[in-house]
Amino acid sequence: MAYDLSQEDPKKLAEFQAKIDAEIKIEPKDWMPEGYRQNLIRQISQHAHSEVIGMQPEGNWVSRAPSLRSKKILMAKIQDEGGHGLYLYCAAETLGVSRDQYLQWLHEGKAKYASVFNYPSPTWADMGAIGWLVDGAAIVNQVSLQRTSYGPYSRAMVRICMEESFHQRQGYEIMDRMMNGNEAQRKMAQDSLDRWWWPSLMMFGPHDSDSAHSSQSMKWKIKRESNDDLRQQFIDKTVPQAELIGLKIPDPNLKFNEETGHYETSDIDWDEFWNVIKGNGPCNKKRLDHHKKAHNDGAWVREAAAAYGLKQKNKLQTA
Amino acid sequence: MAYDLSQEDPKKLAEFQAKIDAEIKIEPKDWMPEGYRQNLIRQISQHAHSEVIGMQPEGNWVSRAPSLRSKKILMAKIQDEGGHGLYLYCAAETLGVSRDQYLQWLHEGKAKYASVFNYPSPTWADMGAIGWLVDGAAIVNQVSLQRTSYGPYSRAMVRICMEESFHQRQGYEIMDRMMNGNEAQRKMAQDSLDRWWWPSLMMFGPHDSDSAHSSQSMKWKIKRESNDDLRQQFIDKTVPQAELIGLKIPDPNLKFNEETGHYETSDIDWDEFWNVIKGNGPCNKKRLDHHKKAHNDGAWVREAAAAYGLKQKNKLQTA
Amino acid sequence: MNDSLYKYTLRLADNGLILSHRLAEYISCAPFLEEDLALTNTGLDLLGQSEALLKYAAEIKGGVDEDWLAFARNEEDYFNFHMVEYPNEDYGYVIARQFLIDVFNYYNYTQLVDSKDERIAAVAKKAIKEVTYHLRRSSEWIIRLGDGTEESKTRIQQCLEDLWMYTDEFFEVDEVQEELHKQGIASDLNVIRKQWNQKVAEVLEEATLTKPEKPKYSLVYGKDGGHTEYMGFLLADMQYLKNRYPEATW
Amino acid sequence: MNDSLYKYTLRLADNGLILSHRLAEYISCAPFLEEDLALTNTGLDLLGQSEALLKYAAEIKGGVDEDWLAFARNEEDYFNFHMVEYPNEDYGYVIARQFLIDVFNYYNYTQLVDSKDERIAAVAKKAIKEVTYHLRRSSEWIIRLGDGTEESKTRIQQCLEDLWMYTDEFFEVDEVQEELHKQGIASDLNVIRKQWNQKVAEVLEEATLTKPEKPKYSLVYGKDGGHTEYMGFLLADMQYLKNRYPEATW
Repeated sequence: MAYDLSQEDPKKLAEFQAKIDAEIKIEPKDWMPEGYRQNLIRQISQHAHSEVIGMQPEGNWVSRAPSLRSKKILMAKIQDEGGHGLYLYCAAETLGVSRDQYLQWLHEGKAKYASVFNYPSPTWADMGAIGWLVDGAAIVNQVSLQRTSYGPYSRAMVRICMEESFHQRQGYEIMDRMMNGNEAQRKMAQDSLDRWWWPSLMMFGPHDSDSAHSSQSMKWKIKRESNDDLRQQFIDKTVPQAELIGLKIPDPNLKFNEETGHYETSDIDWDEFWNVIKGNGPCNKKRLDHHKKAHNDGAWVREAAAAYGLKQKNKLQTA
Repeated sequence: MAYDLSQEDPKKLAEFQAKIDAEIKIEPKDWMPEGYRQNLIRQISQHAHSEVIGMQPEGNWVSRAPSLRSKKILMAKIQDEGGHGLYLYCAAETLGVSRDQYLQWLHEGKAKYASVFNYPSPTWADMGAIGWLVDGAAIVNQVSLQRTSYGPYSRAMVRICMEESFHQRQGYEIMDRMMNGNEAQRKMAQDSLDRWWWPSLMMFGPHDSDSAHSSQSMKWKIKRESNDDLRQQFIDKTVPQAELIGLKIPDPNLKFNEETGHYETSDIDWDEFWNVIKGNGPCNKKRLDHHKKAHNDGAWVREAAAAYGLKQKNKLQTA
Repeated sequence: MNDSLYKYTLRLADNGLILSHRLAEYISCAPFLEEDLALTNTGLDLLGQSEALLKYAAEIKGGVDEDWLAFARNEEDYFNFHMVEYPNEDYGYVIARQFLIDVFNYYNYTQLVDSKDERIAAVAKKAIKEVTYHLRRSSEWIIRLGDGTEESKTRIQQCLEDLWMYTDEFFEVDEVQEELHKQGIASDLNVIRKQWNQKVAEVLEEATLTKPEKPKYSLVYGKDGGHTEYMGFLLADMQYLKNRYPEATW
Repeated sequence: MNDSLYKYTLRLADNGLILSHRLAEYISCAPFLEEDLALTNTGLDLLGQSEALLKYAAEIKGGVDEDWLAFARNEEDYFNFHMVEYPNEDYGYVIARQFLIDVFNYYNYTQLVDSKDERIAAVAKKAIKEVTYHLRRSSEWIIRLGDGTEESKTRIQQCLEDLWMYTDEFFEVDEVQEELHKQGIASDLNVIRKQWNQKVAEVLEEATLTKPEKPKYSLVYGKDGGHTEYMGFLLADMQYLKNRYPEATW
């Protein structure tokens, strides 16, 4: 929803745009047009929710991890993602909205999370594909966001990118081991790539031409590169990695363009893209219900912690 | 708790005893001393509860049954046991107490169930041992109870015995197949016998000398044979069956006495016996909690059925 | 091998196999004893239907038996509806899941009685009696809960809302269905969709419940081997002994 | 092979292996994000301790590695406490289970730091820092819930009552424990029982909770391979891939 900039004080708006153009970070205390704030409220909270909801498809396999090493790596990885969620909720709170409010919007369907997590993870190979492809796509996006104009968000991205690349390597290693395993493991790895390839391309969002938020957020340097550029970077990086370990990208039209130096792919199935965004993916309901249930089942614990905290404070004051 | 017979009308008591001695069944409408009624209330309800609680250790493996045939047989067997529970609750209700009241006593710990079901069923071989040994012991008991003096209980026993022997054969067949299987299956079968042998002997209760209810219920022909006689019948029948398929009875002192024509065994570990009866067996809490949970979780369904029934009745009356 | 016939037979077989598995898990958990026995009975009927169909599928495939098909396939080689994978959260879900499937089974087997494939027709002839009873039983329960107490109406309505998204798959027509329907072997899912909608509407109306609308929800259905995340954990239990002792017979 | 040392090492290893498994299952289910991360952290510590001990046990046994021990044993060859098999019914059970184990781990590892077996002593030296933190964390939660709201007091009291029967096993001394204690390798469970009772009493008092009494409840404990019925289903998940693809490495 584009905000009516004409309502804003032109002088402040000009100063604000000048800071942006001069690559000066905007900090929580600084003046900002309402549209800028709302844009970030939507984007940072969605990013935070995605990290937390993303714990579920991987949590689905942590109890069936096939080795001590892979179990430790997966537990640590999911824990990192939860930690990323924390960084991002803190960044989002600097915009004047509490985490409870953000969670309420999520539960009411008013806020979203990355719709790639609405796909199921039916096999162990998905732990490889999610690390390699989904985290891989997220990294391309987050490296670019390190240069976002809003200070807290940019700093959160710098910290997250350090850990995220580690996750991508772990995911790729799972695929590599499986492609060097038995016939069943190779088939499982290829099947997983077949299911996750297109959803990871969809993570970059619609073509810029039909992306509602794109242009304004580019102007405000919230977003530094276009959806299609970022997607292309991901494709060019990932296709050779697949070929290196004998995996076949599920796209008959995939070919390398010598002149441009880029891979060309078929277009994305945008019906599926919008269908899953609208809430009709395989796991939309399951993910949200799971998050709501954990939140509601935990209310008594949060209330107890608050009540206990109050009692201690009162004791301190009266002591 | 022995009832004070001296309170009873001596003439009626004498007529009642004459009927018992003449092997005439006592029916719900007939006069009976309060002690007789209370003894049956305790025994039949305990028997009914045992059939129902007995569904849990077998339900524990129905989702891991290893073949379609064994899954069908196990499901049908558990269903039969539930059906036996129904016969027995009906018989118990003829004594003037409702099933709800019996269930409440069970949940309050005032009524018991066969403490053999307080042992866990950790392996598939236990489906064999429970059928062969536990149902086997129950059959010896129930064949004798077919001649119990209380009509409804005796008739219930006749129906149950027909199905029960079928279950014992199915249990024995599982053990037989496993003893003809691989090394792991043979070990699993022997381990299962080692765990269930003594608990099934305990099913016959304490030696008659120290059984609180025995003598009075023998006089009233509620109980037709002593605990030790019934146990001996079971031992003599079962030991050869074990040896036939290569299973070893876990009792170093087991030996056949040529003169008496009976097997002699070590004595039972009565500490363990009373410990489990008192509620300290491995699964006492789990079995009862499971039954309570199913009952409490189902309250809204029972209430709805009752409310709906009432609405229909009212419609009929006003129509 | 006739791939389409093999897959179609497994679609029918696996619905019974997985739903009977869920009903087996619910043993000793029902609201009262009579209902526990009745649900086990439904489970036994479905398991019996499934066994006959698995036997047939094993013959079509060759080299395997019905136990191998039941206990040794990879997850993506099972072709049951997503609906039957839904866990036994409480009695409302168990009976709502049952009702929505019973209506389908009733109209599907009614057609399959006349299937050109005698094996499938034979299974249908036996099954039609069973599923007719299943349908009557679960319809009565939907009505009792819908028109029972305030609490039961709210709860059963919510269960129907939650499970509704899984009903779309019942009527998905793909090349396998079309090919076999043309040969007079498979049922006509478009006809069944109408009958199903009509019957469900009737029962919900008598139950004073509202009919949820139907979002198309999944990209890959169970009918093509794409399962919900519930399936893996179900198979971990069901396949445990087969996986651990592959050569053993029981 | 030194049977007693092998079994004693596995007793320590399996407590960490199975409890970390339960904590892994609880990922994304905690009352709020920070607690989710903290519990996963505890799980990672325990899994790390377990891995080091499983490596040692594999060396003692010979011919197997720590992954085989973790994922391929028969149920009766695992020697963990029954307590760690208890499912994550809700947060109250997760934190009560953790607290009762943390107190034991703290005093047990405090002694094992001086174990005559260097490998066990080495694990203890690393673990003592971790379990000290675990104990502080879970004690604080027992106090918060005990002295929080009426509802939290009632609920955490019930969880402690339900789990109390599993604590007896912690202090069961059998020949294995005695033999190794005499050699200065294993800890003195009688001393630990007193320390445990005292610490638990302290925390419960501050939490305004009552200390349940302690029925002796089982005949065969996990320490001797006799498990609760929860263990089989846990292993069905944990061993799934190992059972299905015995030769595969991942």
